[in-house]
Amino acid sequence: MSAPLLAEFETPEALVRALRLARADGHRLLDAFTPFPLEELSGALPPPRNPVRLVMAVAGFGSAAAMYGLQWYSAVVDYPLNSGGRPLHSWPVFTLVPFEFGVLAAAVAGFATLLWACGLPRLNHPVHDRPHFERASQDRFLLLVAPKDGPAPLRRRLEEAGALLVSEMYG
Amino acid sequence: MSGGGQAHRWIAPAQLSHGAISAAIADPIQKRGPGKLWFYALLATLPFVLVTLGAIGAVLTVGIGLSGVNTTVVWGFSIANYVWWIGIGNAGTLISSMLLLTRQRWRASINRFAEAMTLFAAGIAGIFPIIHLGRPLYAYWLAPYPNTMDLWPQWRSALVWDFWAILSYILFSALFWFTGLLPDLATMRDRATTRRGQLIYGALALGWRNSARHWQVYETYHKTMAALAVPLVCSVHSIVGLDFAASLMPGWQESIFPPYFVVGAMYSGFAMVVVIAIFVRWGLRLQSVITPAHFDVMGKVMLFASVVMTLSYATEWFMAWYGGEHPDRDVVRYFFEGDYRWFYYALIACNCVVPQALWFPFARRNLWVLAGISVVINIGMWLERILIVWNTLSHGHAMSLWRTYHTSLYDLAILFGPLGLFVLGFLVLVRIFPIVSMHEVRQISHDEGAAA
Amino acid sequence: MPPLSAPSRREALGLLSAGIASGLGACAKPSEELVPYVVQPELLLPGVPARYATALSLGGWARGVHAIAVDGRPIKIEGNPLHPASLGATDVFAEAAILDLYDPDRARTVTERVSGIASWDMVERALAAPLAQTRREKGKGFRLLTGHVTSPTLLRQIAALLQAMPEAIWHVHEPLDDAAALRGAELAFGRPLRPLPDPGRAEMILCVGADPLGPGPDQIRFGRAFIDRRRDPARFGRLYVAETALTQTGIKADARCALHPADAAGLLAALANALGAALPAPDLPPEAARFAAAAAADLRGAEGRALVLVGDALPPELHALGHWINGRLKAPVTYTAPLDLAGDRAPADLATLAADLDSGAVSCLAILGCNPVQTAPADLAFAERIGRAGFSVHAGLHGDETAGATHWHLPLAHALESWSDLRARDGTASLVQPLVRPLYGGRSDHEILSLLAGEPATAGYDLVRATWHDQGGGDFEGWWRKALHDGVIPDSAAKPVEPGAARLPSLPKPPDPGFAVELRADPCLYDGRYANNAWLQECPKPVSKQVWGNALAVSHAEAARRGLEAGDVVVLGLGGRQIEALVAVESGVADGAGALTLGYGRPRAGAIGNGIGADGYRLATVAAPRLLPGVSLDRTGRQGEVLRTQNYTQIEGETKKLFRQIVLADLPQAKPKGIGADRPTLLDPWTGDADGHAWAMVIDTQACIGCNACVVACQSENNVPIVGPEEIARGRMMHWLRVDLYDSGTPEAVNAGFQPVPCMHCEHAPCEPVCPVAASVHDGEGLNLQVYNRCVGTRFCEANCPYKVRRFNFFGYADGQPYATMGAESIKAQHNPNVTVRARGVMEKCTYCIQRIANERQASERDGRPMGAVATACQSACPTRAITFGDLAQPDDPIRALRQDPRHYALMEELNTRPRTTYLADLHAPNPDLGGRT
Amino acid sequence: MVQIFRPGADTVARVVLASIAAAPILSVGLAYAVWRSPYATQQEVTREQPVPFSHEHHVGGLGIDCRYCHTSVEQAAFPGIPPTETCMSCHSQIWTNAPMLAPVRTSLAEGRPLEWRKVHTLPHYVYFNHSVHVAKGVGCTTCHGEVQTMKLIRQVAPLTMGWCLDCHRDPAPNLRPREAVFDTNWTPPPDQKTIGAQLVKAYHIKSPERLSECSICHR
Repeated sequence: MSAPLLAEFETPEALVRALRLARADGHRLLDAFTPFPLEELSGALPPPRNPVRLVMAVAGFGSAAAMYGLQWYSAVVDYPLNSGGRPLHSWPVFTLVPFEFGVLAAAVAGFATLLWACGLPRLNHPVHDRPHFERASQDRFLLLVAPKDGPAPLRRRLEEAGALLVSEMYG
Repeated sequence: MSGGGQAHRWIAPAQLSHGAISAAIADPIQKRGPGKLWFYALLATLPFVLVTLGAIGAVLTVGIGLSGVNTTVVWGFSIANYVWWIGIGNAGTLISSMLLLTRQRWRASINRFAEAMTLFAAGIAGIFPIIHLGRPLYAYWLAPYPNTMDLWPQWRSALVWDFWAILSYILFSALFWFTGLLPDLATMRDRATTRRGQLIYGALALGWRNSARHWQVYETYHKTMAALAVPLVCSVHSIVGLDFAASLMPGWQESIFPPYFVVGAMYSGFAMVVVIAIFVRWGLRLQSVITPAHFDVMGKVMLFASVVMTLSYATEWFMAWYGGEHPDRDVVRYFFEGDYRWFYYALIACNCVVPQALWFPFARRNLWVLAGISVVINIGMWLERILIVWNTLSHGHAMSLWRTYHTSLYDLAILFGPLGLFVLGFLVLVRIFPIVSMHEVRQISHDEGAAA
Repeated sequence: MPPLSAPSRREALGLLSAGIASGLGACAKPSEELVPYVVQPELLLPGVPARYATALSLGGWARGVHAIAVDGRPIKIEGNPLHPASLGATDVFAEAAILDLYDPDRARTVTERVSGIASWDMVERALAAPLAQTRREKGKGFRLLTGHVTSPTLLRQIAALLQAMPEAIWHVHEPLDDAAALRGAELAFGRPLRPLPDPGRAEMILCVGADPLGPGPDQIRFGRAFIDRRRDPARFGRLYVAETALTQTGIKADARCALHPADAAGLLAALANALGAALPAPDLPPEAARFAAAAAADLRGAEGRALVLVGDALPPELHALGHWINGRLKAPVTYTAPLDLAGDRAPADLATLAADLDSGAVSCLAILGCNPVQTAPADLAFAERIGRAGFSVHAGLHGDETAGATHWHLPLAHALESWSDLRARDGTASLVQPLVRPLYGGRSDHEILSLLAGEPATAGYDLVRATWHDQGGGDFEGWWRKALHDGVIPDSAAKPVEPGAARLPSLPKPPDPGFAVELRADPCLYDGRYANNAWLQECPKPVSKQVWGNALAVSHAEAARRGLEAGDVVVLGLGGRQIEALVAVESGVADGAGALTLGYGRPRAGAIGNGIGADGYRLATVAAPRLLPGVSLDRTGRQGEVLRTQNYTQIEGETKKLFRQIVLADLPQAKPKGIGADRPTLLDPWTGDADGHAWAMVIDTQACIGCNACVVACQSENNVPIVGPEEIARGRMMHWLRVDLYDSGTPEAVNAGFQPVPCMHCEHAPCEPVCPVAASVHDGEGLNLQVYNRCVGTRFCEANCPYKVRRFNFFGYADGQPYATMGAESIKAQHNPNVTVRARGVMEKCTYCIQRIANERQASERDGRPMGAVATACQSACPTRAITFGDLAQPDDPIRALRQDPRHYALMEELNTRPRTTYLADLHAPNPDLGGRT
Repeated sequence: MVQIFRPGADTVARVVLASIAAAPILSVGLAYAVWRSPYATQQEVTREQPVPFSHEHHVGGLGIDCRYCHTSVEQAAFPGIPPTETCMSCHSQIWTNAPMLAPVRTSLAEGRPLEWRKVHTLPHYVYFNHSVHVAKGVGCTTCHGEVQTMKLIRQVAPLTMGWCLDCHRDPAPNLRPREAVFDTNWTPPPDQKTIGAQLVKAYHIKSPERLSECSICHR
């Protein structure tokens, strides 16, 4: 198995073209690095895991329920106090804090999931060793493809599609 | 309102390439020095910051008696400032979330600093409820935490809701802002020319590498957050409104308060965004990404809010008359005839009359006029907040204790001082972080077909 | 109430409690100490209040009180139910006396004018020679000047002194005395007699310039009898008041006439003529004439039940006329011969002394417990004249103005520090017993007089016992103990005298019709002797609600005519003397006249009272001590601020809603108004605790005479701090209980009443659900609690309190940031140990005296018996028993009946707060002939 | 481009992020632990006293009743600290010359009180009443511990509000018959549960709700 190739394109259109060509040839698409999200890539390169919404929902509703439970427990069971003759279990107003807390919990849990799903923090990554990789965050569109057999046909294909630079990626 | 009709409405054609966008935004931070003007501005904020810190130190050591509050008007500047600042924060969240959800593309170049504005404003707002306490050291008693007294917060109090609303709002805004910043931090890391820059931006970027897979998770999270932000921001301002509405005081006990506070917050928030956008655009030479079209559309938003506010005021007067309750009618009469009537007239002028100029395109496009109107709106909205506090408390149910507020030096200090703190925050921010979202502008420039 | 025979048992000033009281905070630091007694006093439980009966004087007259001490510290004054001038209630001055005791500005040492601090030994040595000289000359040149004296012991001592030194002269100077009334009786009956009117029997009362419900030694007795009678609608009667400016009596009046003082004679003459006198027809303004006619008709129709009272400021001839009218009306007035004589010698007055000083006839002047330099009429120039005495000595509580003018100043012991005795207005004598040893080393006036008499040093205790020794009969010790315990000496009241028919006096020539100023007793400072009492300085005056100062009250019309506004500084001039005063524009003031209260503008009152307000004494003359005719009034162009705690009294649409007023004729149709329990609500109705108490309070506004005794009692009981004038100016105050004044009339015709407002203890309290930390909660007995130690100070509760009864410590008024000297250690000794001293930044409010409830509950729990009655501090202070506190859960509690009274109503019941404090409406019987209440 | 960070940096970054998340929870827990600890409650702290008075000797050894010295414990909120004369009622007969008792003799001779250092301190806003607790069958040792074994008195209970509430919410386990209140050697019988419940009834002890209301202890 030879090392995957990292191809650099100047435009997203070139990258998408190269991607289609490479896929048509049966090469395995590994990843793409672009300065902004490209819609065309979302189908081609699905993330291995993206439970963000599920986690946020669970965390949000769960925390809200827990907070409601805490309110109920503290105001009704643990230390019931007569506050202006209001019912101990003042449910209409007990919904406000759970909402706020649920949103907060969802946000925090979602962020944690985001990091986990992206494998972040990952300060040291082999891809940073590639030449011109820093331009992936600025104005270049990078495609990482694992060749089917040898690197040569793929390299050719990529260059045909307009790659400015194709380098092998080890490690 | 997308850029359909006009080719490059949200981005000026002069600098269009992706690289040029990054350079335009990142270079002022990384390549160019701060410049004299920046230092002067920084110097100018210092007295304000010192006044703020001095005032906070004084109130913590001497007591809340420094404020002009009294036995009848127990709330004052702290509460008005709190509501005003939290309202300022509102626009940032709305721009980033509501406009994201409704695919208003023009938000891309202003959402970053609008969010930063939210963060600073909410942070400053968060100071006021604490320093307005009689015993600020015990502010943490509002949180449920295990304690040897076996005591809990009193959950029926709007102030406990407030505590959670502010806490959620600040942390949520910080996460939202930081998430949006992540890809740009990667850009900054990759453009950094010094080791220190690489380390700092590199650590903050957490290893973001613009992977297509990262982008997808990012988009999911960002959009979900945006979807959550809308109800959150509305709930925060509704709860601030409930601080007053959940009482039985005339002029406060009104079901219109929650929505009216949300719109009011949006109103003052957009006005503040306009002011900041004008400064940022000029100071950082961002004419290419912040265009007259941006100001035009923000002017329309303010006009809309102005109309809604006017309607709200009118509703308040009408309901007081229609409801027929003596205290309600009396407090509305007090608006117009009472001790603070001149402030009230100024409020009407600032919030209802002056912004009608925005019907005219000229006013929305001329930055001087727009800045003037925005400042007027911000003044008007502060007056509205202080008058909500003053009018009702000064003229409540117990006539024998009707009395007015006695504004003190401390009050003025905490009114004007935090403005410097706010500006200082921005000055520091623009020197550290990209003030416009680079990846979103890139995308816009791509989508608009402007990329060369 | 343990009777005590000697002061030794309570010598220690709460050493024990001082140790306990220093406890602080949850983080107990090991430095705290417990200090027990060396020898434990008998009958004294640590921390448990003990009551001692004693008496306090006002203008020399006694009001019997119970002084409450905890661990040897007197902390509170309450009324003595057995005493005729207290009847269990107090007035502001009695309540505030406890603060005077601890006043750090009190004289602490003997001083000599030149060399300063001296000692009792030194003064004894210094006095020896001049006194010996005087005695050799049979007292020639010796003058004793006192305030009004009723103390049998002191009178006995003075009599003895005068007997030993026949040439010596005793002078009395009491600035607010009843000399004109005595003189009037002399004109009418040929001898000085003291009238004691009985408002309990007099249904029709006319007051001309008199304010019997206002401040004074007879306020409690008069108020109680007056209001008790009015509780019976059949004997409600009618109160007519003609006065220069609105007083407490004027506010309670059913018909009122703002009368220029010059017209007082005319009014009385008109009345006398209606009763058959043939005086020259007076020239009265039409309104006053109508008023006089209406009053005359009513009075005449109630023979035997009608009464006329003439103000002490009016000249003796009018008093004589009053006596004549009362004789005609067969008024319920008892006359007694004066008891305030030394043996058979009546005292000389101050003017004589001044003349003698001037002529150099005074070689030795002793001033005992009065302050003539401050309070003498200005034309006596007493401060300069004192210097002409060869040798002068002054004894007083404070190093006051007189102390600064004499050679020697001796610190006087406070009434709560010394043995003495006093008589009430009706002659009833009481023993005065000390609760503590003198805090500042003072001596009582008895001891000082015995020093002046050159007798061997005798303890005040022995001097007082000697006076009464013959009264006791066989078992003197038993008699003495009972007298001490009861606080009254049995059968000591003066015997009534049959005065005979009164002569019709010839009326004086009418005074100058120009702008007249009436100098009045201040409802808070009286004659100025309480000027250094911060509680009284900050006590809102009943009518003007002014604090920390006085102001010249003028009518709206007068102010408009002269272009004056409230707060203007004006110069008042009379006879070449001038004072500056603030102007207050008030309702109910007669045009062409003004009123100024005395007691302010003192240069040497102390840290609290110095230099506050205008000093009316500077305009007074011997000829016109209290009614100043022809005063010039000029604007200075400067502005000041009249500090008030209530800025609005007349608001269309508000007063009627908040203050229910009923006309007597409508009373049969009146229906009780509830607390709004029938109004729709989402909340459950109140359910009490199984414990079974439900505290509630009903306040009868008809009975309230606005005297403020409750306000100061609450302050004293609950460690309520004062905030000082600067804080008042910012709109801050701390009184838990305020007395609101509501006026639904017009500036010319007031229709006003008082409404004391404590916490309402709402069953559905709006303050509670807004508190984020549950510092404001309800307990099972219906008390709205404020847990100070939990409070973080959001002030949301006060913002949401429709009654605005909560008070916030914007600064550490009681704890760390006190006003002036109010943080002194001695002041802290007054604090009630059963009430938390609130820190800066916490909210506080009326607790229904929860410490009294708790103490009674704990005592009942301890002893396994049902709870007895609990009286709040305000309730027990109230002279007219306007405040009733009780338990709604007890079927036989009187408060339940009051809640069914047709006059019953609740404040703002429409807000659904379900208040526990409710009110009975104000009641009036206006004269239809005068067209409603005027 | 070259790597900015070494591979180890990933671990550091993760630890830092985890710490940021854990810090608030840990600090609250730590604060709670400190507040409950004897450091804050002053539990088990022995203080030096002017005279090393031993409850072990006087109560445990000699069997002197609590009320001999703490005379007002049945009548008042404050139990009473014995005046010097109480000490001297015995020590004028025995140990008359013990150097340890010199401060007591000086106190009586000079009329200057002994200054004991306070061991059980409640905040000034707490109004604890000894007489009520004694009348309701709460024994001395329930709160003060086995004083008969203490050479120098020390505070056994935490005296926190939570500790007070524990008993106010469920007094039964801590009640004993009135006659046993001053018995330092009393131990709960095996059927304390039923006896406690009976005593709650017999002594008319109020409901837990009522007893945990603020006004019971604070005013």
